[in-house]
Amino acid sequence: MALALDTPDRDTRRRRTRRPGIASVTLVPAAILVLLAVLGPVLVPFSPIDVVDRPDLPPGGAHWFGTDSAGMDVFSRTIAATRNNLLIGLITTVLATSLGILIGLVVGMNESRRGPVGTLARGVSRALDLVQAVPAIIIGLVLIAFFGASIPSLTVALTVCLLPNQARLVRAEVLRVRGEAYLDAARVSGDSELVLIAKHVLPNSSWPALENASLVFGSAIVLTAGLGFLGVGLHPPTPEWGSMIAIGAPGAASGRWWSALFPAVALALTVFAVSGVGRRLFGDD
Amino acid sequence: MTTSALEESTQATPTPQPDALLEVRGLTITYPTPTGPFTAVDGVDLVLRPGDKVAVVGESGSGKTNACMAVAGFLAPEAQVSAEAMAFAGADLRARRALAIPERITGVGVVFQDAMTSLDPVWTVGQQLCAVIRHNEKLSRKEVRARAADWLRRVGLHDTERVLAARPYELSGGMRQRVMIAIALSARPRLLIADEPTSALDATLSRELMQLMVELTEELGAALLMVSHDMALCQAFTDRTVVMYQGRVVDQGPSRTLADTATHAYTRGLIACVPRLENADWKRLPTMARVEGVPA
Amino acid sequence: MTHLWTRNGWWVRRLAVLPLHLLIFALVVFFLVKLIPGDPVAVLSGGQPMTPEQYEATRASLGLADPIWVQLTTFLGDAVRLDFGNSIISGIGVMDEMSTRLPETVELAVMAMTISALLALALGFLVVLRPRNAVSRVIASYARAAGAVPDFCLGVAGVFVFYSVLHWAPAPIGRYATSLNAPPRTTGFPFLDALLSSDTVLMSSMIQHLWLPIGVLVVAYAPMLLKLFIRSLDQAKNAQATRFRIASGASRPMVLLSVGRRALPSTIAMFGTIFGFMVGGAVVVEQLFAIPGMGEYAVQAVTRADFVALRGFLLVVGAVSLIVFFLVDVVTMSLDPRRRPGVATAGG
Amino acid sequence: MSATIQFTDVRRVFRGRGGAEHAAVDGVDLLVDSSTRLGIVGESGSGKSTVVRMMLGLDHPTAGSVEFDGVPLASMSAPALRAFRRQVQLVAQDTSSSFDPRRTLRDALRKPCHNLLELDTAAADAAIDRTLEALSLDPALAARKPHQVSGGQRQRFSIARALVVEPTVIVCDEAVSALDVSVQGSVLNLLKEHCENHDAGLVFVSHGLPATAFISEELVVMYQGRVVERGPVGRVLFETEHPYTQTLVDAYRVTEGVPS
Repeated sequence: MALALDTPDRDTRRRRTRRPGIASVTLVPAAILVLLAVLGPVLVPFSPIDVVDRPDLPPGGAHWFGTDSAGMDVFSRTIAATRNNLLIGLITTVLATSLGILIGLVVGMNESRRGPVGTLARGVSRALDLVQAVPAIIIGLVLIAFFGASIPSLTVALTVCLLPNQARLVRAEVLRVRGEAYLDAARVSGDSELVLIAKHVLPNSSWPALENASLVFGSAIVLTAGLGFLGVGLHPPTPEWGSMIAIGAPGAASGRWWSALFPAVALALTVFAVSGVGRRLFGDD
Repeated sequence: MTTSALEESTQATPTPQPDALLEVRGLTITYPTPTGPFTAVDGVDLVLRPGDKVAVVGESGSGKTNACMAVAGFLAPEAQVSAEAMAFAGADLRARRALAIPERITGVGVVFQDAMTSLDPVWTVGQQLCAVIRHNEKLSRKEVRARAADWLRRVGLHDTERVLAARPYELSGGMRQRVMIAIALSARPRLLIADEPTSALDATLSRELMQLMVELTEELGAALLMVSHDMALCQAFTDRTVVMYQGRVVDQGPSRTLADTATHAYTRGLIACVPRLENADWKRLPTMARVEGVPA
Repeated sequence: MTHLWTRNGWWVRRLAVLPLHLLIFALVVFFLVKLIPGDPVAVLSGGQPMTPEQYEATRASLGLADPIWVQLTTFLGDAVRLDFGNSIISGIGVMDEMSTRLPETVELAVMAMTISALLALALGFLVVLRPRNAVSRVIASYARAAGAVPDFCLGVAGVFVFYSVLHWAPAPIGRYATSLNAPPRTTGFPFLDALLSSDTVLMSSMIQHLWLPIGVLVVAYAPMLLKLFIRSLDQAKNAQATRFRIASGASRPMVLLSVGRRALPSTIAMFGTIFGFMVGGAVVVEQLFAIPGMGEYAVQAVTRADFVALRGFLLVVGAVSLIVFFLVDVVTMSLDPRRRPGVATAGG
Repeated sequence: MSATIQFTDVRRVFRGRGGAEHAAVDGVDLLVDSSTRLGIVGESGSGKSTVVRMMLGLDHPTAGSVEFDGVPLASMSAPALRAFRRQVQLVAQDTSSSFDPRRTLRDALRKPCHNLLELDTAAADAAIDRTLEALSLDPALAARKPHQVSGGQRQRFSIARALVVEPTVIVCDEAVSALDVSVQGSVLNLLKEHCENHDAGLVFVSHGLPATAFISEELVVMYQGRVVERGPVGRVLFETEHPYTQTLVDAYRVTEGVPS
């Protein structure tokens, strides 16, 4: 457009300003979570992986959250599971986001090239679309069948599930940034293509993936729990929210709500807390 | 006097004007910002009679677009508008409902700068044009179609079947702009607000389209309120020019003689600064005393 | 003729790549499943000791003795004839299982998605047109929290509240009371079959059994749609094109229709993704409500290392997803022709 | 120092997504050096921007050649390209996107100093401050991000980025089109003054005829990818040969109120 509108770019200015008071409050739950993940196993009153009492005891003085159908302490298990679930979520988010940015960057910069590099880039781009055609939980199931259920294998499986979307987000942004005038200006100022990508394209096109990272984290946690719920996640008695909910589900149907409710609440709170962090870091969404 | 009516001084009276099509008095628009309210428009008066052709000129940030969009009802929701009077064809515009999607002020049409973004990309030209005609006139399907083709011919597009079936992005820039003018006028507005209507176009096309727009509004008996930064264009195609600077009206007068009658230094500077063909051989261009970038 | 092609070429071309995508998908599935560690023969024998002759015979019966490209062509050739082999555990044909399970899952997904889509459409417009309304605010904040409460949490909570406490829902077992017989099979879609056979008892039992799982899916997935639709509507509403529509004098319904049409395509794309999710991913809800569907089959195949069943399952789910993606593409491309291949939208 | 960019029968073809080919530039011969101020006018789509990109080695011809001192830009080695950029600099069109929004203006200005002049940071900053002062810009503004200064100031920074290496040819692509008229004049004066005082060549590409005519000595008129008319400014404006040039000149005559 040749001419800017009368109104100054008020929108961008408003988006940059934050209300510090409200913002820091959203960080508190996340801080508590991290604390629990680190200290949880030390704090819990009972062993989270052993039968400690009679099964199906309702919440009370000895067992704050009751015991599950095997007789394990729900409170200890819920707290102890924080570490496993958060760890998987965190590693998955870091891997999926950094690999997603890398792939998106390489694909986006080379897609319109002629020759084998361009063809390969376009192929990867289509492949990313195809992977998205398969529901994440199915990919998870298959990959777990591959490697067996462990924290590293879960992390790899979830990274494969969640990476394509991150890569696509970055790719779309790279395609936009690639046409920006400041890239030409930097070329004229003597930057080589590599410097250009590292200093200008990367910082300006990775924000959608970073913004989406909290969602990836949430998805990773939910998917871990989902696989646990289906019985293909971490093997019991390893404390993990999804398998705890699965074990508690039949009980909930017959009125013993506690062994499913508490891990479910923990799961939901975690996802909320993380999206709070995402909002704090990356604006209103 | 910081604000001044559009009317010549002999006619400027504070009393309501019964024959006015558009009457705006003391229009003030402020936006809340983190550093306190920002006043975009500060006490602007504007009176238009049927058939008037008026230009509002000014540079970016002068408030000209804000003032005119306030009349059309298209300001951002956070804008705070106040006015002593704001009426179109006798209806008080201040009483309008604030809706998430604003309603049209009956009788006011708008032409924007960029036809590419203004036309709806997912509908064909025919669908957009017919939707307007159908809503404003009771006609049969066939008559609507014929009227649409007729409008296209009036804006100089003779390959009507192809244009009606085309979507905006399939047309050239000039054709799109013509289509936008046709659609804006097809509801027979009594006032056409043109916001930088040709700024994105080349000089030759720009002249042609301004000519077309002026002719068609005259044919409809509509008034034209044009917003522009291009002094030369305003002088050539409007009767009166209002000069805005920092949210206020600083000068106004007949367009053709504004260069001679301008009282405000800013207006005189604005006229002198424009590069012209006849000063192509000058050593230096005249510039405003206020040079941007120099620390105050 | 050329006219016909320029008008319809875009979706014909899109349709033409569908088999290619399916083929690529089939290849990936074949090699992926091949790579899974573990010996199918050992799985089949259940750990019983076997003589080398028995072992070889079993291997040959599974087709594993052939060279890999023979296995591949056999697999692809069978797949084209919709023969996905027999489960190595149960011996039941994968296609037979699929033909009963797929319609059941698809039916569940269609019902849940239809309700979700209608809700998203209505609530989206409500939130965008009446942003200050108290109801709108509640809906908007729920939509913003999309995905925070996973479907299985909602499911467990739903079963506890509506079955165990309130007794509004029957026990979460199956899609109709165990005392009733299955409807006569005409379409394979149970509810539709019950409807066609005018079996009112069966139908009411189905409604009683299905409202909760469908409700869970809707509550879990509708916010994702709604969140995106609200955002797209907001963008479309504030676009210059909307202003020009209003200013040029189009009717109010036309303005809303125009806003909606510009906002829908991205939401429909999301709709496709979630639909694909549900076909494979109603897994969790099916498991919880003991509804025999695709999900249950997948879990069995994985836990029992049944490579034939897994392969067949993946192929079917992939095919359904790819077909849904195709339909979604066609709908979005007809709503917004700029999305059609070969359409250049740059100004100039 | 000789610095000559020679376009020989240059053709640049773009392929649309449907496979249709479109020649944005077709059979253009041009000679650019430090001895003259050359204006290129034409409407949007006439191929001016493609010419600019090829002139700077950002794009290469499909046929014909663009050579700098006899070496084709398309096959230049990295050091030769740096030497070329040292001589030929760009003032870009869109002030709002010609600076990386995440970096300060000083960062952007240091780039040519580091890459092309091989100055260390202190020397670069000194050179930058000198250039900014010559352009009546407060060096303190350089600490800001591009969106924190006005459009006019940004355009001056864009000019400063080009001038800081003291090039022999400055290429301006619609350098004043997005500016308010009150700023346009001063920017044009500044460019003209610099070229006169430093014996630098200028290529001024724009769709605005009056501004181009003011700043240039020679005028090239482009229409649909081809050069339709060229000559000294006065000759092109007042003894017009090509009908397209005539409509262009007439368009300004009418809006300026001068009867044609």
